[in-house]
Amino acid sequence: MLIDFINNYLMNGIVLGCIYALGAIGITLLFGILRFSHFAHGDMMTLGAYLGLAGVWITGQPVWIVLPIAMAATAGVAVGIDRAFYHPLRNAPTIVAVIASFGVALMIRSAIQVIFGVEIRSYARGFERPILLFDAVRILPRHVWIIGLTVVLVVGLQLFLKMTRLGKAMRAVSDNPSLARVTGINTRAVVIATWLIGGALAAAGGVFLGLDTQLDTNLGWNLVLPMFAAAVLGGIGQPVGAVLGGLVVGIAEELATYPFFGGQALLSPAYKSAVAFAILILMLIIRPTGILKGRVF
Amino acid sequence: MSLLLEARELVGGYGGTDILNGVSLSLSREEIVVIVGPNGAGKSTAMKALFGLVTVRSGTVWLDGLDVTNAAPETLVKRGMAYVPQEANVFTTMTVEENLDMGAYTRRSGIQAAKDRVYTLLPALKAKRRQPAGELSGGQRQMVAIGRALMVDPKLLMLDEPSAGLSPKVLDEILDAILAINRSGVGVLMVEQNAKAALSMAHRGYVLQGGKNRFEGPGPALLANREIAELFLGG
Amino acid sequence: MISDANLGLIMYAIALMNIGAIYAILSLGLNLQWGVAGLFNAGIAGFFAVGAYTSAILTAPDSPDFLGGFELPIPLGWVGAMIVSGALALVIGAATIRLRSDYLAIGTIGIAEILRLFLKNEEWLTNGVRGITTVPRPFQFDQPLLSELSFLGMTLTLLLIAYVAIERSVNSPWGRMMRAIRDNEVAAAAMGKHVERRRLEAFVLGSMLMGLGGALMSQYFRFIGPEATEPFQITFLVWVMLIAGGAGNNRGAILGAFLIWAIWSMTELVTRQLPPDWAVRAGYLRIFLVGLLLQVVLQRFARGLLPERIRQRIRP
Amino acid sequence: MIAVENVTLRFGGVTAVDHCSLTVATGKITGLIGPNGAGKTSLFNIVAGRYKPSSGRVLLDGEDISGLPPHRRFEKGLLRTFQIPQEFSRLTVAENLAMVPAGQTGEQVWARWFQSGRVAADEAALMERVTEVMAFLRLSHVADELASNLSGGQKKLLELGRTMMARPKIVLLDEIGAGVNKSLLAELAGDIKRLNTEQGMTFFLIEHDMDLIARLCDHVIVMAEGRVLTQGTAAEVKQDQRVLDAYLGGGRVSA
Repeated sequence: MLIDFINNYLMNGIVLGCIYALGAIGITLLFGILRFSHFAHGDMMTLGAYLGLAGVWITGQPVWIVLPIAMAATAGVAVGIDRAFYHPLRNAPTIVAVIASFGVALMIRSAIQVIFGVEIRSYARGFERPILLFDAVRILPRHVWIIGLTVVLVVGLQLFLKMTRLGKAMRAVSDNPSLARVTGINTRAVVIATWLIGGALAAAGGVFLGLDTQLDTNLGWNLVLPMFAAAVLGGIGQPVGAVLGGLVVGIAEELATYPFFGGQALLSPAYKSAVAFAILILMLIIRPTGILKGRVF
Repeated sequence: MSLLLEARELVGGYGGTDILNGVSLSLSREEIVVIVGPNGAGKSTAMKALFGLVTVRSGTVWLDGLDVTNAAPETLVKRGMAYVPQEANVFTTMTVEENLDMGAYTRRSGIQAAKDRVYTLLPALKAKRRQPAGELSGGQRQMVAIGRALMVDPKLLMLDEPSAGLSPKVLDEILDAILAINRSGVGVLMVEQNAKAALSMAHRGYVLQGGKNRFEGPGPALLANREIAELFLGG
Repeated sequence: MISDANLGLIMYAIALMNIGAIYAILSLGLNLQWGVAGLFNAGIAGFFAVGAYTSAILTAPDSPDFLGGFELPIPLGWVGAMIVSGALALVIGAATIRLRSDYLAIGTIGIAEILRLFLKNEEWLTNGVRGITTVPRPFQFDQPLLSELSFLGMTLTLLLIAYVAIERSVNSPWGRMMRAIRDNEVAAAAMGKHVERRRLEAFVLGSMLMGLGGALMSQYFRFIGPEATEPFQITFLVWVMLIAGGAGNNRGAILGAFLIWAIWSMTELVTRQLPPDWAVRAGYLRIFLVGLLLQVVLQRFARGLLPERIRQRIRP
Repeated sequence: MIAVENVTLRFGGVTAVDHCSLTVATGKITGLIGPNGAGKTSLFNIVAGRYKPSSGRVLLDGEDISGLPPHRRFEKGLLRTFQIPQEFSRLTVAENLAMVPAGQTGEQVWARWFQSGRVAADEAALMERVTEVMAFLRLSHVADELASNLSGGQKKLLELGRTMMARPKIVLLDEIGAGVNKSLLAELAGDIKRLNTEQGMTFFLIEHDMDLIARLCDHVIVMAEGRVLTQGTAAEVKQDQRVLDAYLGGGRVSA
């Protein structure tokens, strides 16, 4: 019973949570530094996933090998998108950039649909034998990879933000942009770094999701809501909070379908994504600063 | 005595409205110079104009003989000008040490030496260096803000109302620190509401009114001027 | 006599006008929310769908596939659509309206997505993915041209009523107050205006128009299915229409709707000429271009073709 | 009329208002002065309902209004102006004024559908009042200008104009004088005095211009470090050594 719970629900929840976390970090960083909600972030994940697919097709290597390439390429595209579509709007009210991000979301998605078509695809992947722990807990190797790589990326990001000059500058701009300017911080470099990180992590999240399930062109759009829920839950502007928030939302979504009482699922699996929304609304009403005291809108 | 900063006939303001209608001032490297004046006189605006935060529509600013009118803050920081804003002048989510690191953002070397110097000048900061600046008291924050500005080894330190919201005792500590900084060879330009405290320690002072120079002279002399006292309590 | 080719063209033009008019109603609703009250509704599709399904269920004949068999008169379908959409807006607005607009956007996206799941999964109510195919349409004659024209007369009349009603409200102390709240809510509250309640009013009214638009669309096509709630088809297109036409200006909202719809449909004429395996992709290319169009408008014509008028005077 | 009882306001670690108590008498003009950072504007924000005090309460005519939102306080006759003018930027000057009066028929969304005549009649009367106020404040020539295009001084006038439109019982004026030229300020002072004596309007104002304070105020409260330092008539306060210190400088005498 407990083992079944862990194997079929908790593990899935953690994996999903990792994917949400990778996207939510970008959303939260972008909000902290550029001060607008980036609704195209989900589609940036789709882009990463499909660039990974292109990499697999071209090189014939497994997706793990092409992952860094997909991340780098997506990061580059993210910087280009900023330059073309968000930078010109920097002096307009922030809400204009939010509207633009909806347009960008659509452009990314339709570009992918034009290039790759709308068929459901997958990275070539053989049958995976679960790893057996303590004779009871079964973990798929790809889940180990996803969780492990997420930990590596998150720890790496945290080290970057805490230790490096540029990372600290990012935190400084997020904390107080006008003081950052007065201090002589190069805001342009900070903005580029933010897009590079946001794009790269989004790509990783997209590839992981494509790997765990399948690739379709709406993959990222469907993540937008849970990722915003995660960012708000963790506290806007707080990368660690976004990770926690992602895990909470991911696990909550999976657990919501667990038959806690008798044989009936607590919530029909069809309504999984409503869980994120419920968490979001609840959070906005009860504690808009999030778990880690982020910025209030 | 060579001039470190000279500003001549500055006119400018935000958007379309001019707040400065011809402000001139100068300062040498050895000096503490204070700008005082009633509310709305354009004191803070004048300082922001020197630091490139307010557009100067006419007039010139020279720093060390170089024309820096309307230069970007980033450039000015690199040329040895440091500015402490009046409000929100620390990164609250970062530790004291990280605030100092940010102050050193434009420099590549000598960061540790600069930090040591700040800790010598502002010893109170050393004990707090791992604490987030947002958790500090008003006076301590002001110290952090000054320390952050000192990290570039500035030739000129500009402070916008360092006394705002501080109790007299804490203010004394801040002013003592400013004196020590000046003695270490940094020119200091301050805007102050607290004219008595500021003028009593300054080498020279400027009194602004209506965005123009009204009086100027040695600090104590201005302080003794009855007309200036009247200006503050309404003349 | 009208030749077949000409007839086809005329039918096409009328269909274009019909759908354009329905979009214009949606765009007017969004203008009330965004242009006048500054409320960022990113879930237009949700209110649209609720209106469409409500009216379909209220007016369709009995069927074992979905709830219904009420066979109410069509105007009652509109009223029902508006009431249910408005009630939904009241509930979602009550929870999120006091938050910054980004949050309202997230909140409304959430509602729209959940509604999409709901309409897709609750087969007893909506017939699931197959949708409701027996939505009655008014003015059905033997002559298709006559049917189309009569329907157009109806949609244009409803659009006119909506326009006059909204224009009157906007050009009145109410509209002045809403614009004041949009510009500076702190000051508006200090001037004694109940900011949250007033915003909610605009939000509910706008959503009711969106519900009406949904009802009309389902009647025009005699069908409503869950794909109609796809964010692109409704939410995004309506946003582009309003921004291009001119947020804050009701005539701009209407102009934008007809114009963007015309551009959108006419590009379809081009893609229809392509070989079938290209046609699908070209469809997505069209969406890409609409996205690009929005960016151009935002960057170059941020205030739209007919910008908000200033110096409005309230006249009897 | 207004009683602030033991009010404290903290932002994070900073105490902006520290166990402050004061009263504003009905029918009088009360001035609030003090150095920058003394907590004057924070106190105004508490009285006006923008901020909730961390502790303590605010009474209006004996009724506890600490929990009421700003628009409810407005209904009770309490109105404030802002230090930094808060105009409705995309409304014209006339519209900025016309939007103020509460309970306009036309503020109902459907009023123009069913009661158009009444709305128009109300509006005509309202516009007369708006025209009066604009003439009074020398804003007539910019009546149809967008408020965002006004100069700083004109925006101050607009703030005062909104006050006149509302006819409240008590007005909180936050630095109405800053950025307004001397001759206009003198007239504004005259207007405030007249509104006070003729209509019995109570004023509570923050001001830095001691001249204006001396001319207008029946009672002056001096704040420093979040508390009331002293109070009395303008002349009394001006002689107080503590006030001179707080304004012209603290404990430091030598350097």
